[in-house]
Amino acid sequence: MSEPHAHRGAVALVTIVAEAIVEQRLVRDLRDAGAHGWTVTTARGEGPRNRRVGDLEGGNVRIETLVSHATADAIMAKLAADWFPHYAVVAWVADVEVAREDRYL
Amino acid sequence: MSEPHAHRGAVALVTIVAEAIVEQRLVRDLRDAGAHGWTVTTARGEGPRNRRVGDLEGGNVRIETLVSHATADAIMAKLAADWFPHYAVVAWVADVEVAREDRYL
Amino acid sequence: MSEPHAHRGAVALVTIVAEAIVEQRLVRDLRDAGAHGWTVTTARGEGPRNRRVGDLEGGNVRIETLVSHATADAIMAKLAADWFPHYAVVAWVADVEVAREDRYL
Amino acid sequence: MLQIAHIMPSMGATDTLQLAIDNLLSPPVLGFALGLLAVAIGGDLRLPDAVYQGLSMYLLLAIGLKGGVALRESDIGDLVLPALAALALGVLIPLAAYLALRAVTRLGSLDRGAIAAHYGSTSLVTFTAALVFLDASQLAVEGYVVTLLAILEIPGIVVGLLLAGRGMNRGVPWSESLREILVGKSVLLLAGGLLIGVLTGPVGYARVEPFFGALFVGVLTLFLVELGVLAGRRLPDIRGAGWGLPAFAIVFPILAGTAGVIAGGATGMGVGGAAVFGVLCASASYIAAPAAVRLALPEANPGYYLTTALGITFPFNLVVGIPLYLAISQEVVG
Amino acid sequence: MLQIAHIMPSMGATDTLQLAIDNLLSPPVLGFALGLLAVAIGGDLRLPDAVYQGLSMYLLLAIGLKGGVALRESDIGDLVLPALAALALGVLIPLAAYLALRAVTRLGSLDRGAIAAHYGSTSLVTFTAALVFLDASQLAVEGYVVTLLAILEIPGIVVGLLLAGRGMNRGVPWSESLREILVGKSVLLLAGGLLIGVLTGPVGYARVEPFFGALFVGVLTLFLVELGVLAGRRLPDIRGAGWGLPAFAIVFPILAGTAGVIAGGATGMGVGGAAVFGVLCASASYIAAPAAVRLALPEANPGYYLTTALGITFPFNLVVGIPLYLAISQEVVG
Amino acid sequence: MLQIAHIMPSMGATDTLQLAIDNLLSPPVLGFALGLLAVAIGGDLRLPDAVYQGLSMYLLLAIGLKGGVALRESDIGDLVLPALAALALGVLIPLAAYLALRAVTRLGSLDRGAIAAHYGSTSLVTFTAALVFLDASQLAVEGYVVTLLAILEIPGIVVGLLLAGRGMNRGVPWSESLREILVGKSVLLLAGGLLIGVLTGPVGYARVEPFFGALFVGVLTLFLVELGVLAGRRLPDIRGAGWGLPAFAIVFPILAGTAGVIAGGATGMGVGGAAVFGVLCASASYIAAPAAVRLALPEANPGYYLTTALGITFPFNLVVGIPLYLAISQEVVG
Ligand SMILES: Nc1ncnc2c1ncn2[C@@H]1O[C@H](COP(=O)(O)O)[C@@H](O)[C@H]1O
Ligand SMILES: Nc1ncnc2c1ncn2[C@@H]1O[C@H](COP(=O)(O)O)[C@@H](O)[C@H]1O
Ligand SMILES: Nc1ncnc2c1ncn2[C@@H]1O[C@H](COP(=O)(O)O)[C@@H](O)[C@H]1O
Ligand code: NA
Ligand code: NA
Ligand code: NA
Repeated sequence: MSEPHAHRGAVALVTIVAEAIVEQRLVRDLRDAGAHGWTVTTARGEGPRNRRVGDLEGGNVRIETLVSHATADAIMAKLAADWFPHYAVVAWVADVEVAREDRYL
Repeated sequence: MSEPHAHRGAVALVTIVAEAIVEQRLVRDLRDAGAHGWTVTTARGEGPRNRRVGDLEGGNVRIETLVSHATADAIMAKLAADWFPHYAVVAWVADVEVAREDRYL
Repeated sequence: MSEPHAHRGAVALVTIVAEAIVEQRLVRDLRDAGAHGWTVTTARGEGPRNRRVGDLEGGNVRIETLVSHATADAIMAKLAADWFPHYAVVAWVADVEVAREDRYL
Repeated sequence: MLQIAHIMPSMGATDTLQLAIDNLLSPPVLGFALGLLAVAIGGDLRLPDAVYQGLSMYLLLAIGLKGGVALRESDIGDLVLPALAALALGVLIPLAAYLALRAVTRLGSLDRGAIAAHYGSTSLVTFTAALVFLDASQLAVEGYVVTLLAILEIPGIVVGLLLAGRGMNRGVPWSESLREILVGKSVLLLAGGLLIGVLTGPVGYARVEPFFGALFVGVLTLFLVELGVLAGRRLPDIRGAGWGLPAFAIVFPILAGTAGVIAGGATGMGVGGAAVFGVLCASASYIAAPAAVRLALPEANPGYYLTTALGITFPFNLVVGIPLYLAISQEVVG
Repeated sequence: MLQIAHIMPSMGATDTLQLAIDNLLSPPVLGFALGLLAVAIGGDLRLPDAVYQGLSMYLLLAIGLKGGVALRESDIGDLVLPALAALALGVLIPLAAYLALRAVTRLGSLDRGAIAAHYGSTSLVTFTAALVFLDASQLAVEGYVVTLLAILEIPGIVVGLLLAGRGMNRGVPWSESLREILVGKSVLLLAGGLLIGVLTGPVGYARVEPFFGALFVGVLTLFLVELGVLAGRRLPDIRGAGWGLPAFAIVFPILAGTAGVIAGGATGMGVGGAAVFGVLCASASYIAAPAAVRLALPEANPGYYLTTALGITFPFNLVVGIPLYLAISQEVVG
Repeated sequence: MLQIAHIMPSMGATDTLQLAIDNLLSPPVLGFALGLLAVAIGGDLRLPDAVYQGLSMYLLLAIGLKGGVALRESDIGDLVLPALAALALGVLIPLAAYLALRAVTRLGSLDRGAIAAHYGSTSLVTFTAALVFLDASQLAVEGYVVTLLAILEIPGIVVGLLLAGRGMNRGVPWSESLREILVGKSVLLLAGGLLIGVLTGPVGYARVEPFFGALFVGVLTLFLVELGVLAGRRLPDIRGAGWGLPAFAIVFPILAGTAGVIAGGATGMGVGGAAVFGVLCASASYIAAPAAVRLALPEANPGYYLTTALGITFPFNLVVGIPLYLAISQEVVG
């Protein structure tokens, strides 16, 4: 996420899939990184690592947050530093258009 | 959503997150705006406003609909006019590629 | 999905919505096509066709998989060949940015 | 042990304080307290959403069934006057609430109407807690009280919405919102249960009693843990609201409850029935009403009506109100 | 009250009309009606999906357990002939359905085979409703009937898929679809329950009876509310289908049911058992079969097979069929 | 039938082998086997996630309630010594496990500490299965055993985390992880249930017993089907682990269980109570501990601790361990 982005909309949608047990912590980190809101859906899945205890803890959560690109970069950096090494976490960023962009910046 | 879009795919994915209680009405508006189909998942979340009664009504719904960009604009316009002022609603639009584009136009 | 894409990120997010009953088979096809992981959420919805037995079988599943664009094309081709003709399946592809792209290629 | 369970309370039946303590130590009330506690220490005891929905559907259908069977047993003649009284109070209570709120709060007519709709309607769980309480106290309750619950559920909401008047959401006519409530889960299950109960009668009911009857108090306990969590989350909002709203949320139920007890006695109900009638009038809806208000009055602030109805009035009635209305009933009616 | 519950029906036991009315007014059937009503007035009574799935798993395991215990008690010798009859009818009924459909409808072999698979298999809920009905009528039922249910569930589906013949989905061999059904929830829970019941016997069962036994009728009632909603949603599709399909959905079960009753009597079953055998033959599957057909015959139109099986035949059997097959059984066997 | 259910086992009560067979053929154990079987043949018997969560909340609250009522009945004086013994073993067992693992495996301190945390804590379901087993064998069990369960749940986890030492996740202090466990569902419901039980007593409990008491074994059976599936999925991981880990997962519980039985007897518990104490010590947690370890020691490999605790030790205790610890208790204590 470090390299600059050309011609992109002002708002980024960051989607994070992680084992359900860490939801509270993850949301805390999102707030700290500057997210003003998020949407959570429960999910399940498989991945190359498959080291989570999800089976016993209710699978995964899928968290979406609309944020500025700067915040998106901060979130991805935080994930890379503290989350990817330890937890079953997958994340991606997409450019989206929203109404009332200011709500998310 | 008013400004024109350059070089974009023919199909837009509109995602709407709203308090569950309004699902039926929202779907009705989507149909009226020209959507031929939609996918609903139950979700929960937090936002700056947090005025919904979701706690008691089963949280949020997350509605996705693949539509033409024209329909997407119509949907966002409808949301801006009738929904954003009153309800806990968040919406975004993304460009996506689909097979059988005609199904959604 | 056949025509070439200009300036796009290395990773594609393929989202498939299908009647829940075929989840196992669909996941098998994804794996065969080269996907290393996927995230599944349960969903419901309506579409122009509406021929599924979802009502009795637990509605739809919404499957997301981060893959290379080549794999995305393979998946969409497989869907077009074996799935669209018979089952209630809808799919779309979006360009996304991820950390650790290599995990998905 | 079971013997004791059925004798002891009846002994204390005259001693209302004893009953109040029994009530305080009953599993449902303690379950509610556990939910509050969990929120207080930052824990999470929420049921999965699907389970919560399923349990509330069970409670609505079960109470409807039980009521229907009882209704079939009871003489319709006895029901006429209480039913009329219920209708009258269904209109008067929200009116009174609306005016009272003007006196004690700075809220606009929109929010006052929204709150009035809640107090005009009733709370199923408070009602059932009262039945459990009276059951333990071995006081007879007229079979048709559930019918009164059904009668009281809707009119109060309508009046509240009308009072809120000009505040309506232009998008959708509020009659549409009303329709959505009338065909909503809570009304359908309660009315449907009543109908099924009337039609199947005691013979048919006996076959589902182990599920809809015997489990009821236990399920209610589990449900109240969840409500405790929801109520606990609402409490912080009270601070912002000043003293007027909390005061209203405690004083108004007492007045409405007393009115209900008197009306119950005046229309020929016994001590138990009049007390339950009082509970119906004192309780504030937090299922049907919030949904209706949210749909018809989106501009009204849930922070006000949910906090008062669920955060203050519900626990107050659960712990203090129910025994209080019985005590009043024993004075007035007994 | 309970006394009455157990005496009254037995009194009417000879009078089948009385039984039919009792059945019509039984909580499960009324629950189904409530679901239909809800759809009719545009309401929504669907259970959360997770709860629906959980309840159907409960019903399958519970009926399996009960059947297993009964099977253990019953003499295997008595089971042989009925079991063979079940196998035979499991092949003949779908064949007959396939041919009948050619006569009365314009459907292609693909859709005819799909429908045949449903009528060749059986409906767990119809079966259990019949048990509840006979239980109320105090008629003895052989312990091994659940075994017949298990035997009848699969062969009919296989025959139907074979009849649909060339229509197969090229992608996946239909044997694969069959495997998916055999290891699917419904077969595993029913067969697993049977096995557990046989192994644990009455002593072990007594400890889970309060859950798997006593609650059964109540849970079934809740489940039927949901099925009423699903059936109600299917009804509109009938119009399109012309008169042939609805006629088939009502006449064929009567014929298949009569065949079942006769076969039951001929193989030594009593009045009650033969009636249940008739119900098994008359009922159309809407859990195992739709799944199998959807997987193996995706080109077949669910609008046809679901509407007939769930929208018409299920309610018909629930209300008219069950008492009818008993009446026939009392004529033929009694 | 019910008579037999209550007499027969008591007859075999002295004959432990007979009891072991009864246990093997009890619905809960057979339900677990069904889950394993389903996985073996590639089927799927998983409950919907929401139902699974709801059932585990029910089990925790129910066992807490029952324990609280019993605790209220029992003399606190008798509890002191066993409670101290529980605390001591809560520290010693994980230490012993940690050292034993160094002897028989090549695992690093991180994974050894993680596994030790599981064996230091206890398994609610194993505990309840033991109660069901002893209940069938008509052996008295001290009312306060659930209190010992609560006491044993946490310390072992803490010791395990400390032993894992330097392996901590730098991101979050592990005290934070501990807090998250202490206010987590399992501790809150178990402790909350105990409190409610103590406060409401037998009178209040009698009113929720049909739900929290009578249904317990049945719900446990359903729950064990699910655990069978989860355990079955873990079994393949064993191969990779070499012989050391499986050996540990079977031998260690026997040693810890024996220690528990002796400690129970030494602190004045009866045959039944000492056996349950043994089960508590022998069982490995797979709800509280995995969550805590996952949060505090993300680098530890769940493939090790889940497979041993849930895949091997749990079924071993369920089938062999429980009767074994009773036999030992009859030797040592009786
Ligand atoms: N390529 C992928 N596409 C979509 N979701 C994935 C992918 N890989 C992993 N996931 C999700 O991330 C979770 C954790 O993955 P892992 O860390 O590999 O166990 C999985 O359970 C999936 O839900
Ligand atoms: N920035 C955001 N990103 C993603 N979802 C959001 C965001 N803000 C709000 N939401 C969702 O929209 C719902 C309503 O938000 P609000 O109207 O602020 O209460 C929340 O419950 C979230 O599910
Ligand atoms: N335009 C659309 N946008 C989003 N989801 C759709 C759309 N059309 C269909 N779907 C989803 O795909 C499923 C199958 O559609 P159909 O094959 O038309 O019945 C529906 O239940 C919806 O969940
Ligand atoms: Na009221
Ligand atoms: Na049949
Ligand atoms: Na232990």
